[in-house]
Amino acid sequence: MNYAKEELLACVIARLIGDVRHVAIGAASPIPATGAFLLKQGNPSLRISLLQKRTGNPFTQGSRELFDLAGQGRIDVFFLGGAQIDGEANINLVEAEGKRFPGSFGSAFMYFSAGKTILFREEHSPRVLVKNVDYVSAPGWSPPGVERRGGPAALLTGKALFKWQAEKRRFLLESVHPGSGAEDLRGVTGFDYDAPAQVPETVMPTESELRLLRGPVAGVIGENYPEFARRVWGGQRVSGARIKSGIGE
Amino acid sequence: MNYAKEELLACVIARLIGDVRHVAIGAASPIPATGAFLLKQGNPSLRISLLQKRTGNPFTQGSRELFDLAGQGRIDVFFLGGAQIDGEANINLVEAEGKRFPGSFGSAFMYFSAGKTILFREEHSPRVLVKNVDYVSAPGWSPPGVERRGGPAALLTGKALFKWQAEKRRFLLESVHPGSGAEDLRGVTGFDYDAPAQVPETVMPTESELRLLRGPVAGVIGENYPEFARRVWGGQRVSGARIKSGIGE
Amino acid sequence: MSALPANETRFLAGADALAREIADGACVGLPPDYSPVAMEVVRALVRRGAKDLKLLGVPVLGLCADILIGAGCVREVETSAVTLGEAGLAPRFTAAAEAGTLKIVDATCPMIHTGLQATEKGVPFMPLRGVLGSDLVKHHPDWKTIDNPYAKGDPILLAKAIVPDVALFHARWADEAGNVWVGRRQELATIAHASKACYVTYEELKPGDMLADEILAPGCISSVYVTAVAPSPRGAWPLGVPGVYGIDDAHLMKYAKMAKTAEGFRQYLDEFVLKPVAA
Amino acid sequence: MSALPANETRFLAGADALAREIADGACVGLPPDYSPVAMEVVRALVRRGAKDLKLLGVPVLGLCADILIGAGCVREVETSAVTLGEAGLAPRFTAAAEAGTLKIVDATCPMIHTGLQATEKGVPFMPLRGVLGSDLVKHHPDWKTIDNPYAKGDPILLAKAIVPDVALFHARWADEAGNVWVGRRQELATIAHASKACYVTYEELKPGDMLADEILAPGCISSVYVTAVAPSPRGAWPLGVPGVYGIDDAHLMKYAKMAKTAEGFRQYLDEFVLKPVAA
Repeated sequence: MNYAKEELLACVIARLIGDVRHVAIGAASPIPATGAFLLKQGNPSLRISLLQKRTGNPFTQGSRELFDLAGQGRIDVFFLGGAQIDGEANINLVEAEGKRFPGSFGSAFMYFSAGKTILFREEHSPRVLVKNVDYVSAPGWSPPGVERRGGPAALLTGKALFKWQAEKRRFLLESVHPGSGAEDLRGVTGFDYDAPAQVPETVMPTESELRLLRGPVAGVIGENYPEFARRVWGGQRVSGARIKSGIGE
Repeated sequence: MNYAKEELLACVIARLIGDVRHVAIGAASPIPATGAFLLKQGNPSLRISLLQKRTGNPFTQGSRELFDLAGQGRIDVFFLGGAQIDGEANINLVEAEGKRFPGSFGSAFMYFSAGKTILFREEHSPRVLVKNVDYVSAPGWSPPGVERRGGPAALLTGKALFKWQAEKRRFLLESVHPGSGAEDLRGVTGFDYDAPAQVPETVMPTESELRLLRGPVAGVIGENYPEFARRVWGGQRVSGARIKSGIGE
Repeated sequence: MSALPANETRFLAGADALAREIADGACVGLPPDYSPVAMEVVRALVRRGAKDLKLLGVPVLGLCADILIGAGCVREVETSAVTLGEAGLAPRFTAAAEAGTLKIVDATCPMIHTGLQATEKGVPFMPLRGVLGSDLVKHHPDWKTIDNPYAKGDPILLAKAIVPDVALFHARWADEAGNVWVGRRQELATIAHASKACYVTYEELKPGDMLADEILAPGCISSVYVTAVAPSPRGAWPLGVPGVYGIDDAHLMKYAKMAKTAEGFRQYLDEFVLKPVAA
Repeated sequence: MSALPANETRFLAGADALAREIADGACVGLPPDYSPVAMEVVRALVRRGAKDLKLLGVPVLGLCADILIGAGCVREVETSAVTLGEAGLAPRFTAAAEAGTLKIVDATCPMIHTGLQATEKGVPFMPLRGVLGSDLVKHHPDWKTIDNPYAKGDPILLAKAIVPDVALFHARWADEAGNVWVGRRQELATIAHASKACYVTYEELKPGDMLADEILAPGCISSVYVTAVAPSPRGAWPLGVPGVYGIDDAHLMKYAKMAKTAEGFRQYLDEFVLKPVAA
């Protein structure tokens, strides 16, 4: 069965989230949201809080509540990206090489406060994955004495999956996505990382995962990321939308 | 026209509030509330926030909002009492001579944060008006350097009205209520105070004030202080209740 | 991953089942008498013989505290006041305080709100203006005065974060998703956010998910904070639920009178607490 | 008695009248694109040629900021981000930032909320966990790191109280008493509470006083905070009002495309801003 790159990434994200209670998804993160809703199909009690859910938004105290929830220790998993991400898991959402990006959003807080953070950036290039970020929006680790509940768990790109090694402050290559060219990976990665002698291939989406993605998941994602859903699933969105009320949040 | 002691006190309170925008009334303060609603009859734009208003409570963020409003500088006048009040305008709501009182409520904050505070205690005795309170729930003044927006403006008792002299940290007797016996006042007051050679009598309620009190004011007070309204106005309450919707808040 | 309980609301049979979940020794955050109080759970706590509770008044306590204190369920209170409002002093609180059998930590309303807001934000403290010079500051174990780091010679008071074990209150509605609706009584939300567990009784069950309704959502506390709910129609009686039923002033006066003596209070318990009463 | 304006809401004729009350140079607190934005007032500000505004994103900015920046109304922004969401980068913000013609104070969402909450409580600062080690801390003029007074060797960040001159947003309803209903978008309440003046456009006028209604009250911002309101049906367009109309995604995409160049942006202004448009 053919699959879109976005579908592969969503399946990896579902596995990375793992067995937790509460995933929060920030601004403009359709692939993490897709992964979370895929996971929810098999674990209906998983709570997914979409910051920008357009209808039935879970927050009744406005946009502050997500951060308060995280401060209370009630958010197990969060996602962050970066215009730049470096080998120490620092992220930069502000500016690099004369270019201005949107800004840091809540990253500098959520990276400390969520139980774990999955770093996600589709573009895998030396421009994005750098030795040292030009601007630290949020640091990947903190010195002893600085209170920090959580930090990076993994880095997922369009080419590969890295695991974060907190004690070594270094990424470990875990798998390379099918067709991404494992042999070239160091050439397109600006930071150094550990890797096993034999790098496994990232597990492909199963047929049942794809059926869920193209059915109920496409429906709920289409409501909140209409452009993304149109691009990835086109017509399928309609069939998903029909059953959306059955899955809720 | 005869009047109840509570009516006289409410009329004095209306005058003490003066030309302000926003009066807040805390717990169990029917006479201050009566004074405020009397004033509102002639100044409909006066805002009165009753912390314990049973229906249509003005706070939408729960009981915290009164204090936030005061912190923002949006409360012009507040009322405080005391199991003891001393000559430096300190108040005690906690304990004295082995007796326990309900507690300090918000006094320690509101006394600093409201534009001005009117001290009110019906009982005028050496037991209540003491040289030094046994426990400072809220201090009448603060040393230089301590941020303080407001403080005491006056002390009204069942016998007399005192003005607070901030620069001297001392009360000045302003008037004695009709029939209270000005000559005995020092004997029933446990603290020392300034007084003019000739002590005026407190102005009595006018007929029009009494008409307002027994009509619309009794109605709105009866909704929130039913026992008090029954005691002071008995049957009149009914006529007041009929027109209550016209005065609102 | 965190010490907080799983974020799916459990549905319990009633107030007595709910009271069994509140452990002896727990610190219980309670609303004032004018915010819906889970009175039937308070009675159930007396029935189950709860012990050593610490009651936190947010920001003041009333009838529920007086009953629990009188019944011997309480070791300590932290509050800005205990009062029956127009019905006067809280007689069992006053008696226990004057007999020295109750530990009392005196506070002032906004400092309690501030301490809970600190926990709500996940910070160890939060500042508040005023209060300085009050004897409350001398006696409170968790307050500190520091210099405002943004100015010279400007002392300011800090409240330490307050973390109740249990938030306990009554709501007009719960829904099938486990959300509860408390309307404008948002101090209840603050208690829920700051507490390790949150127990709520409700007047009526609403089908569906109130968070999907733009009109009801603003008055809701999301199920993410709610440990368990239980039905308890007229569960706030003799206190009220705004918009549903008012405070039973006559009963409060009756309580104030009966509870003046230890004997009268025992009689009140027999009549209104120890056998479950449908008001 | 205070510097805050009189607490009675004024009723203005419309968005243009309201825009005339917002002075050049004002610091304006604005909600994100998914919380009702007073877009018609934003267009009116462009029409009246507003100058030197400082925009505060609570906590992020979107379309409204991009239009105001493109039109030359803005001197400075403080925000956690400027973004058009799915429609991509905010093109006029990005161009101005890269050209160095706009002062940008970068923040992170909860620090902006925290600074406003400090003002809401009347305190000069409020702490927040995390953020330490971010370059934001190095560059932000109003943040300070102190040692947690309750622990040793525990650094913690402080946000200085933020006091916007103006809160500006759109509400589903205003009522005759001057209250506005914003539902679950409670960041709007925080902006209103913290700002010196608060201007609100509304979809529809409700008769009576929403605060008297237990169901509507929890979503209201009381008139005590509201300086003036003005009717503006579909005033959030092309953004949405939850439960009334959604975001016009196609228009946002069109904007993102047109505003990529200064010329395209001028054309957008001509077509959609400079002549008042009923959407």
